[in-house]
Amino acid sequence: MYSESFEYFRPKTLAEASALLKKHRGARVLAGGHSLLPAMKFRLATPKALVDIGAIKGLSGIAAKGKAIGIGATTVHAEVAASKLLQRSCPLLPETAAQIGDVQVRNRGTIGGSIAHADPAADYPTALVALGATVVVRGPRGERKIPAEDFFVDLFTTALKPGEIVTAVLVPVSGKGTGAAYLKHPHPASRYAVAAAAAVVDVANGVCSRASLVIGGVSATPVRVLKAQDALVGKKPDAASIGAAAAQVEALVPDPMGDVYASGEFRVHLASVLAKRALAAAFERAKKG
Amino acid sequence: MRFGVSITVNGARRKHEVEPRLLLVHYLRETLGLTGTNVGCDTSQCGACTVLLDGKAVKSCTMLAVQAEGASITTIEGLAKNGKLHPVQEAFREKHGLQCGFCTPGMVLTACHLLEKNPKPSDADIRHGLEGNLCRCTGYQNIVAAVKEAAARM
Amino acid sequence: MRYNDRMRFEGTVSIKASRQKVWDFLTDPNKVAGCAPGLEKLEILEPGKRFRATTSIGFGTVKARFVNDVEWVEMDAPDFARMKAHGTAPGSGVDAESSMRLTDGQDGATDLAWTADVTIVGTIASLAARLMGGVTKKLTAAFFDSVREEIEAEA
Amino acid sequence: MASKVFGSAVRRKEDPRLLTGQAKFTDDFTLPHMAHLAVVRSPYAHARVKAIRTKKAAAMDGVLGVFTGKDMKDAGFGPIPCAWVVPGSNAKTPPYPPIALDVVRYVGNAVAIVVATDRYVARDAAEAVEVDYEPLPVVVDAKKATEKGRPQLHADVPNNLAFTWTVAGGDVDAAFKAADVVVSERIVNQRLIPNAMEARAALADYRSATGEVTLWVTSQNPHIVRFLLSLDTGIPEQKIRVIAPEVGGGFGSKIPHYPEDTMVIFASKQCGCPVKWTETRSENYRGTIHGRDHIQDVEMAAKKDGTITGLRATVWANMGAYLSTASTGIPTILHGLMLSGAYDIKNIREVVHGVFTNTTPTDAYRGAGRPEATFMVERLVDLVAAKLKMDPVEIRKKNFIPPFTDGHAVATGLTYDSGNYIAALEKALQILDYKALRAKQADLRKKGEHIGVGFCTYAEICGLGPSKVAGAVGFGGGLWESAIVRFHPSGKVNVFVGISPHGQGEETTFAQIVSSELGVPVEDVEVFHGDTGQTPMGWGSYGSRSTPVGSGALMGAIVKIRDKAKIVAAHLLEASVDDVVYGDGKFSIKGAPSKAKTIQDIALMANVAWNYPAGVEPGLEASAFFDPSNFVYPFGAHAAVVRVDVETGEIRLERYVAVDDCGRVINPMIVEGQIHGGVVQGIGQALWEGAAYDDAGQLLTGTMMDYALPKADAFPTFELAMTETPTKVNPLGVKGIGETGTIASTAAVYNAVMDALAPLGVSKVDMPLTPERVWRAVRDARR
Repeated sequence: MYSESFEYFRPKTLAEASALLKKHRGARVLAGGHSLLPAMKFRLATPKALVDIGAIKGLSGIAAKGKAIGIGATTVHAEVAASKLLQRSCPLLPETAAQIGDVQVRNRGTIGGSIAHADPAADYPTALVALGATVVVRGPRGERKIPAEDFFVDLFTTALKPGEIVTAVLVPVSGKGTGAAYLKHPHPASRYAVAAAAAVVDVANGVCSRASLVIGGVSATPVRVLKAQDALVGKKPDAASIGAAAAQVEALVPDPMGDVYASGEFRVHLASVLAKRALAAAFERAKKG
Repeated sequence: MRFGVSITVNGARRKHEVEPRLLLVHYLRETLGLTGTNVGCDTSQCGACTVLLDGKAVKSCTMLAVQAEGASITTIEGLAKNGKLHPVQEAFREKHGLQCGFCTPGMVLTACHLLEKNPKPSDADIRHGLEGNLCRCTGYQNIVAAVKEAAARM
Repeated sequence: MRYNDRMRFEGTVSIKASRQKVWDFLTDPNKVAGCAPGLEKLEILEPGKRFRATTSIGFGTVKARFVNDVEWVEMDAPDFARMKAHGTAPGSGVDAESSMRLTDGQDGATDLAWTADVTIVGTIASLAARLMGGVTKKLTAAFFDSVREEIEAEA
Repeated sequence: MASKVFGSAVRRKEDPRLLTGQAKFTDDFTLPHMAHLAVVRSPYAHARVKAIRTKKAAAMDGVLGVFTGKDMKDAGFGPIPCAWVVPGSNAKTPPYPPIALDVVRYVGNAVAIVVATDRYVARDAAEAVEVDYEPLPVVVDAKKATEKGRPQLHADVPNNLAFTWTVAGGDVDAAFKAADVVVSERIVNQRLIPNAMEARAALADYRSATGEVTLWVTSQNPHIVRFLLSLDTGIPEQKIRVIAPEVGGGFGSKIPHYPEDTMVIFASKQCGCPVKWTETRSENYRGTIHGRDHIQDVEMAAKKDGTITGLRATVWANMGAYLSTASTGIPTILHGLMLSGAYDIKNIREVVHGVFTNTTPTDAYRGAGRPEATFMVERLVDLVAAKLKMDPVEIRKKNFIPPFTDGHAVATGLTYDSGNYIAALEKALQILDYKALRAKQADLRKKGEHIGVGFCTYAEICGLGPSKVAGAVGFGGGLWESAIVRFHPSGKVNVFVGISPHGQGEETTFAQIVSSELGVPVEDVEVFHGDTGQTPMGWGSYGSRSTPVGSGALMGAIVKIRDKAKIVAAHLLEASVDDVVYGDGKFSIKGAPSKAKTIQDIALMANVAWNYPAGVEPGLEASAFFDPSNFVYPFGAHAAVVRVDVETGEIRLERYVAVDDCGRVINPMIVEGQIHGGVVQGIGQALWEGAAYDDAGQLLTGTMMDYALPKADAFPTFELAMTETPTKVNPLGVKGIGETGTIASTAAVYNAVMDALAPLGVSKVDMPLTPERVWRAVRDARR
């Protein structure tokens, strides 16, 4: 299939890009294009104009920023997956990036594009919410920093306001005693997450001091399993406490998404199994870290 | 609306005015007549259209030609030098890594990228590295053998 | 592998307005179409009976432009109405049947009970199967919420 | 150097062009002044077309024409013929107009076509064609479609029954009455999408001055396409040239003659320019045939000792909305006649209902009918074994037809050519180290791990086939093959064949045969195929027939060349023809090997004819036709080892052993490649693949994002071995190998998964074995 015609702009600066978005109603930002172009080819997205941010300097790259690591919006998944800095300081993110799509998709798809598209089956949102990451956006009124948890609003819908562009993602540097894991059940065809779980835990003196568990793929946006915290914090991470935490998943999503491959009920079940395994892996890593 | 692009394809600088919606794969196949790059799907699954964009394997059906501005692209036509097959191409022939040959250009270019990143891959590395390329004929076994063979030759 | 793609949604909205007022609003294409998500264009084909609405339906980046022909097939003022809609988009179609029943609610409000049966066919049905239920449900609910807001704003 | 005919892994002649991007597939052709065609397709599975408004589309820049079904009909383009109508089945063949005339019957049914200067513009214009539909009730399930009160697709086909066909041998009811055990099962052999990596394409160049048309098309059998086009386009056969250039896989999906073939010819005629249509993948999923789709109610009877005594089945075969080219032969001849499998089952009866539904038409897909038969038999054998607490290996051994070389008649009426089933199974067991494997399984079970071992010991029918049988079973053509061998003055050879390979490597296999049998190096032989303007009449490549039938024709031509070469050699050596012997590429005098002429010497002299025997025609060229005396029956034993994660329902394939017997092996490298590919396709059916429709007839697996094809990382390295039981059906003793993998592997993997789950009480899960289905089955069994 082929997309409808559109106007195309390749600004050199963010200000220019914002202005173009404001001027052309119905314009969309084009980064890697791996979420947008497939939809456009099927005419399920028919933007009148595309603003390609690929030529804007400084939007790509990974660098430490104080207690956080900043990842530029147009940084491709392969770069995140291979980043030594991230592997050291925030290993959950490269682990997640390495599971997105396939080699070619990872070579071209960007973190900013992925999260701005907000596909409920995408991988990054789940991991970013679990990490407590921050999304940096810039628009006509300047820069805003949005917690990942507030950024994903609904199906394909984010907290971005008209004219705003994702410029970077900030993830916290994980300290000693932190362990994390991202597990997914990929769709056998698309490799999107049918269900996913991201766990970030802190262990001090053999006791869990923080547990962040988020599941993805089952509903419009990532779901934080708040009660997992209660089941784990202050306890020794063992099969019982992990099982109790993962068991919270089942009750959490009253109306999960389903399709011909996997019903909502099964997605929730998978998510709970993945949650259990992700927590176990995260605690294992925390022990080693 | 047309947009000017300047792209280096198989070492030669090419300049054209193209419609922004023109996919890179159609630019290669129809504007340049490089029909070795094939189209096997419309959802970025099959990998038949894989080309090397600044050395990295990408799916040319999920990219606009205008996005390749200033880039350097290698297609299957650009791989053999002076009539001599590239070691990956040689290995595919040696190990019978192709049957109908439709997925082959994408498969070969993905394999080139894979070996560039990981010169001594295990079977598992190869199988994982080819997850973005579908082949309906070979059952992959001889493709895996071919990539291993290429690694040994390179 | 078979499963039913016909989607049925229902809900109730309490609107702070009289039954007649709600009825008048809902049966005025200019007003009701204004509540449709992503309305781009409205044409009256047969006053009080048929209209055509061009809407961009979807969420965020994923949206398809539908041309919908809507017809009131049953009107029992000011209690009950039923409409049928048929829409087309590139390679896709949608058929919907919606009913609404108005009853007096508390404190002079009107309770609007609605149902919608929606069948989507073509590219969208197969491409976005995973998302169709959620999208349609949310959009339908959003429509009736918008109806409530608009009527209450008028009042 | 001449090659050996058997056992040489000659590297493929096809590869250099394919590896460098120089091969030309249909969409790679661009002709001067060429236009593009796009098809407007119905989004409804069943609807009356009330109006088609083309004005807006026709007015768009670059649009050359917009046409409807009526335009095609008025121009004399008739319905697409069904070319296989099985006799004695009361078959109904309602017309299949290339563009729907008043009713659309499946999602993807064409309603209009647009011709434009550019493919993007053609798509824009297709989107601008407005069609008013009146939706009609829909039926997609083949069994339901035959019930009273269901939607009717065609006016003159009551209960949507396209045909009912019965195969019977022995006294099946008596066998069931006398049985010690009976097992019964409802098997759904799900609908699959063939997914040749190259979707379809067609390019027509019609010349009004001569009335001739050239059609480049992705086909497995251009001569059949030409024949059928002459019936529906009204253009006489001699004025049609059909070229199948490089074809990117077929798997049966490129056997049929499709509506688009005639559309591009019609459009080229109307617009006065060459017209090309290239299918997109999502279009392929709706407009190109699907395969399988059986609902099977089946029972097997056995004695206490495990002797299988009877098989009884009723099948509802989903034909889709229309009868595609070879469709009716698939669930009947190629399925029902194979129900004895590798066993001596004396009493068999099956009734097959071919049913119309509001779905894409079905037709041959790799294995075509035989996977549906093999799965049925192999699953039931395991169920009987389970009921009798027998090892699945033991029950197979007990029921195998004993080794035979001169034909064995089975209850369905077929006579298998040759077989040694026990040998193949023994070899597989040895590779598996079966005893140790079962011991390991028992150990793991104690630890709560679930691994399973599954078998499929198959026999299949291929190498289609004797033409008189083709005629008797209603196939609308012959099933013989042809070859021309032409020597040039320089001693180089061209071979022209009627088969039309598309990935199977016959350019190499056939060159290898010529090389070995006539003493020319492989690189001196070029094989041409797939062009009705260049190659002799032939019936194409499908049903694993290219090598078994095609090589018969080639050998016929080779023998003629040799006979003639002997005459020329005798003349040059001044000897009597009877004294000339051939060996190692040389024609020499008996007893005096130093006095010899090479085939190259003879080719030169035959072509220049300066010093030439009187009364002998110049030239060294021979053509031959070959009609085999029987089908061929390859067989083998496949075994799978799987691990099931019962918590998530995920299945991991740990080992796969394939022992196949395709008679004598010409090129082992190519044969193994065919097995690898076939095995993966069959495993695809067991684990991932399945076309799903909703009740409204919408294809829910409408793109490659939802239809799961096997990927490289899902497989271990397969362990292959061969046994060799030659056939007497053709000169080289070869059997087909193109489909065996697909026929065997689905049942092997399925049986392995059921073996893994057996301790949990699970014995049935519908295919594909998705994690959810496995998880549910385990959960329900535990309740």
